[in-house]
Amino acid sequence: MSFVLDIATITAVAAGAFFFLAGTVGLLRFPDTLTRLHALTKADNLGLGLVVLGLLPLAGSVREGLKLICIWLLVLLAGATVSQLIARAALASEPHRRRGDHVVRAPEARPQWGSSAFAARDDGGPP
Amino acid sequence: MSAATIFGLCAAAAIGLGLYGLITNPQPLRKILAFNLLGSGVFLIFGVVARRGAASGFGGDPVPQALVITGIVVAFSATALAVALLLRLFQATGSATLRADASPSPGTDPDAA
Amino acid sequence: MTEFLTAALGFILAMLALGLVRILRGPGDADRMMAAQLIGTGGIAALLLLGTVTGVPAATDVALTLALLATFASIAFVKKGAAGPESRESE
Amino acid sequence: MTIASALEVVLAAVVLGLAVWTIAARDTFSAVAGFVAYGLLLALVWVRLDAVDVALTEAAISGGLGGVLLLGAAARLRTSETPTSAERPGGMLRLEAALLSAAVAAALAAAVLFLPDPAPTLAPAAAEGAAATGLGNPVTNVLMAFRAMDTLLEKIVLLLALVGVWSLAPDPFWGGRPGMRHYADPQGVLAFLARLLPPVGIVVGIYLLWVSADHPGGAFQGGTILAAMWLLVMMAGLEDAPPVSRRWLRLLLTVGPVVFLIVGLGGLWLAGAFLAYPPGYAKPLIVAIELAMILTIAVTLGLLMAGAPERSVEQ
Amino acid sequence: MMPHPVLDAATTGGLLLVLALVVPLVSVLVAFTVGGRQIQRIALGTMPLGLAIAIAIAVVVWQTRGPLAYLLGGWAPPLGVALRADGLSAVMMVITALVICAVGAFAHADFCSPVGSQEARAPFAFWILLLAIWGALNTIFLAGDLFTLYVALELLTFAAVPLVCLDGRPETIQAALRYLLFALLGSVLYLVSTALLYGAYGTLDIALLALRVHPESATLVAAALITVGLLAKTALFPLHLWLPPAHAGAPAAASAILSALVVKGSFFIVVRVWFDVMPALPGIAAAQLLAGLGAAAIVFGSVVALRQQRLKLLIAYSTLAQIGYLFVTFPLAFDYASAQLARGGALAGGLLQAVSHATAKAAMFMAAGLIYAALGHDRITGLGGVARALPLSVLAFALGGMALIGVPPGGAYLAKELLLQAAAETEQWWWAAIIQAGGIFTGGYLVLVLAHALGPADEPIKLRVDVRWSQEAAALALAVCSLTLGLLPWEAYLSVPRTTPSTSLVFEGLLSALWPVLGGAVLAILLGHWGPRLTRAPSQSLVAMVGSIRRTALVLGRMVERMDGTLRQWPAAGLCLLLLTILFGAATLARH
Repeated sequence: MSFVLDIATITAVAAGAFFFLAGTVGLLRFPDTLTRLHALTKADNLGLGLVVLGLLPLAGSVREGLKLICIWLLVLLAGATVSQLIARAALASEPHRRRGDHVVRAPEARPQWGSSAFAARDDGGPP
Repeated sequence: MSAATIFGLCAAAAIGLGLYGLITNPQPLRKILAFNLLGSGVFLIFGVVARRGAASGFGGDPVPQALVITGIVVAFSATALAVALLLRLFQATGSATLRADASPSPGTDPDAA
Repeated sequence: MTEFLTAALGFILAMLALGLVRILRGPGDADRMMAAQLIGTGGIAALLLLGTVTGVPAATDVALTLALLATFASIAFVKKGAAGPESRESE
Repeated sequence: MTIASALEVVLAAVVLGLAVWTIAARDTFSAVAGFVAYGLLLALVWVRLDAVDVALTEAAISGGLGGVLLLGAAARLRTSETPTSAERPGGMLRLEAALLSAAVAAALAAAVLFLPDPAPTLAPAAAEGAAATGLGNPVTNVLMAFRAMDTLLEKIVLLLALVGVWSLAPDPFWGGRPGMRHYADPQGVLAFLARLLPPVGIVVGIYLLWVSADHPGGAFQGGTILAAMWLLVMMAGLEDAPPVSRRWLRLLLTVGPVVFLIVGLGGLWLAGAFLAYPPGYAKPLIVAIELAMILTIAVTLGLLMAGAPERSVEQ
Repeated sequence: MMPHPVLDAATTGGLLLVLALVVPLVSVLVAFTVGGRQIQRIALGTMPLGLAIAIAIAVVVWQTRGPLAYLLGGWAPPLGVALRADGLSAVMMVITALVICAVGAFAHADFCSPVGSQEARAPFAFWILLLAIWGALNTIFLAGDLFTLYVALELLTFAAVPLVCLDGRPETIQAALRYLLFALLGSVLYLVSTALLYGAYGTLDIALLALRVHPESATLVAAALITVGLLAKTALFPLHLWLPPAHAGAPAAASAILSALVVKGSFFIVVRVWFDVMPALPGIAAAQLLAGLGAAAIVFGSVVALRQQRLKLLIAYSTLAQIGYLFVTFPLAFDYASAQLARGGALAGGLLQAVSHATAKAAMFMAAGLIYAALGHDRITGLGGVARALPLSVLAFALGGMALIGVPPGGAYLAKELLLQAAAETEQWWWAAIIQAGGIFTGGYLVLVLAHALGPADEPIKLRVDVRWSQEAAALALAVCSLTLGLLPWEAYLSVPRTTPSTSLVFEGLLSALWPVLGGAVLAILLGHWGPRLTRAPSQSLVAMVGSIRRTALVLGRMVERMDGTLRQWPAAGLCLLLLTILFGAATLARH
């Protein structure tokens, strides 16, 4: 049993680390603020989720486990809303940079979409 | 190398950087920032001292740890007061400089008479 | 197990450092504000791993605090930085 | 080098890199952003040093409130930056400053490295004293019992900082509301967050206070989180800052130290010494003081962030 | 009186120590909560109580012939914190209480909430900050733990900084910010040295540290850092960049407190650290360095003071010089036989100088404030006729100045005697010369101001406001107090030889006070600003003769002033701070 759990932990944490790698690569390679922003939020949030998942079997008690999940949910919530605010601030300060369709969408978007598929459209965007 | 050694060196370096910034940067806000850096270096030294004194089943000596908490509160109060003064100065004069001769400070020009 | 988690922790820290370098170089303030976001995710992951590795269960409480407050500075930035000193802007 | 110390070296390097950035960055705003990241990462260092109480404080202050304070100031002072930069001292002077700072830092490093081994410690004494108070968290014991005087004075320091900030108000607005009124779209993202996050924050803040008797936490850490939540509500425009002359506000600002002093003076005849707790009652009394304190700390920190009164009550 | 450590027992009268801390703090809290127009009443009501407690402590110290002690919370050091009161603390506490009461009486008129308003900003801040300063100072005088001292020191700074900019003028806000930032730099250095001391000895209790301290790397670095950090807070030359604008720009009552008491707080901790914590550590070289800075402070402070055009700035620079005077004590207190600092006559002299300066300087700032308020300016060349318009204020100023010069039976006179005696005993004639020079310089700016004030008015003076007699009385009372301090029975508190004041001795003393006045007159003529008055003097030939010497002196004065201006730039002061740290470290290291 413990062996299975260990394997689960290792797999999840390794996957989490991979997503952090992906997030950082995105940060380094993506051309502008907005694309970098969501590379950061999407990939890293997923990475954190996987790390939390991996650590769950090691949590000492149910309460500890619940706390871990709470942390992840909080990060998701705060991250999603604040990244929207940052995106708007970026647009407000650099309106000349990008005028793609997603720019119009972003201010209307509600936090509910959290970490939705926003990535595909941006990746090919012009620098 | 133990954790205490590594972070002790780190703390000394942070203090050195803070001193340099506090002395050379002309902007008051950067001085406040440097002060905070300096302070965090000092707190780290307390942390190292605490870590070295781990005993009786405690991971560190609780006394220096408690001193750090008090120190952080005091340093934060100082930062808040300094920032308030700075913003008020900016509001009143439109500039934020600490240079003595930049504002009409009395008595700096005794040879005029 | 501990070795693996420590290695993962070191790896995430390295990613964090790389990301910070990119972010702090700007060009805009918005980029720089992402630093807090980055720590809000990567830093918390590192903290949780560190707590497990060092056997400090209370590290989750620190992570909880970070999760609540790490993004907090960004909000102040949006309020104060984006539309001038008056902080009167509507969203 | 073991993998653990390799990790420590990496952590120290990242933290130091951010420290260098904080000092060396040309732009003040990015320096502050670097410092906020530095403060948040420092929490990791504190966990590594087995000082979770400090890690909590550092995370709450440097990452949360301190970051808000400094970033807000940096954004406001943008326009003053260029003229002031012209006052930068010459290269020779900077070189001298660098050399002397390095020398002082080196002396400090040497002093830290050559501290006596085995290190003197009060941990055994603190463990022994814990029996008298019945509290499991040694740091809370130090703060609330062994060195209660420091904690009491520190609370007065906090109050005085607030008096100092308030004393900068323009005379006509004395008694008015601190800072600027914040406006935000009541249906917007920020308002959404400001409705959702505070209940969670309040629970976490009180949780940190509640566990502090036996686990890391405390009134200051909890109070900081509460203050942050209050600030969030204010920034989202959901609530306005209260006028500084309100009686209930003054009461909240002093209730913590007042309760502390009352318990301390009560100790004079119930326990034989100022700031002593009667045997068997230490734990409930300390929890009572911390409950009063968390209110005072939350309100004080919130108002410290809000600034001096600068508009009348109606505005 | 050697301190004997009281480690694990509270003594009789220890409760008084608690009261001395708690009363001002309770008063702060109550005043803050109640607010409104009651604040002033609460503050004024606290003052007699605080004074009574201070006097009671002094009486008990005298009766028991030993330090009082109290263990807070019943926890003995090193885990707990002890309060201790020895002779030094008792003296400082009583004088502090006296000055606070006088300033309270003085400020009563300036800081009352205007009729009709519920609560006004300046009175609210002033009275609360004044009480907080009192609480902080009492903690500094009583606390037996270096970290408690740190918190008290910060409390003092936080209470002092807003006092500087109470009137809200931009230049005072700048002065307050400079003060705060430099003081914070000082306190960080203090804090890091407490960390090192704890790391080395596992305690911060002063009495325990005194038993455990021995020369090793951490202690040496800590000693250098703590000294320089405190010097920055005390504004000892060349770390004085913040002092002149802060002390000169504050309202009169605040200036009096800042100059008389606040800088003494950090000075007192220097004394505690050097004499009580590590008397054998610094060695004579470091003590000479400290006194060298003091001597430079006397010369720079006095010359720049003589060159000032404004009265309040003159007094602020004179504070700078007087701070220097305090630090000349250290090498004189060095006992060559045991190779450590000893609590002898020199320390008593230094402390007496501190309390004399506290009372005299408060009186002078209050008098200057009254003159400023009445005339609407404080240009020294425009003071003509003010002695006739405000005789009591000018008298208070003159008496305060005379007390500082060292006219018997003033406290400064006794201090000077003790220091000169110590200089003779330790064969350090150069410090004796500096001490004499200090008196002459003080005479210089006193003569300068009085010559203008006693002179005829250029145009008829019309006073802008009526000066209240209570304010003049407060200033005068403090000045008289300073001038009679030498008569008190100090031997119970400080190691002062019991002397019976004979008339011949007093006569001799008066004669010896003549030299500073005469020498001061010469200096004042050479360096001061005289406007057109000098050329209108009756003897033209004398002016011609003096003229050439004066030109040379003026060139020198201008040079000193320019150097002072450079040193008051932030980077220069910062470099001095680091350099001094290294020098102190090296001086201490060389010894071991």
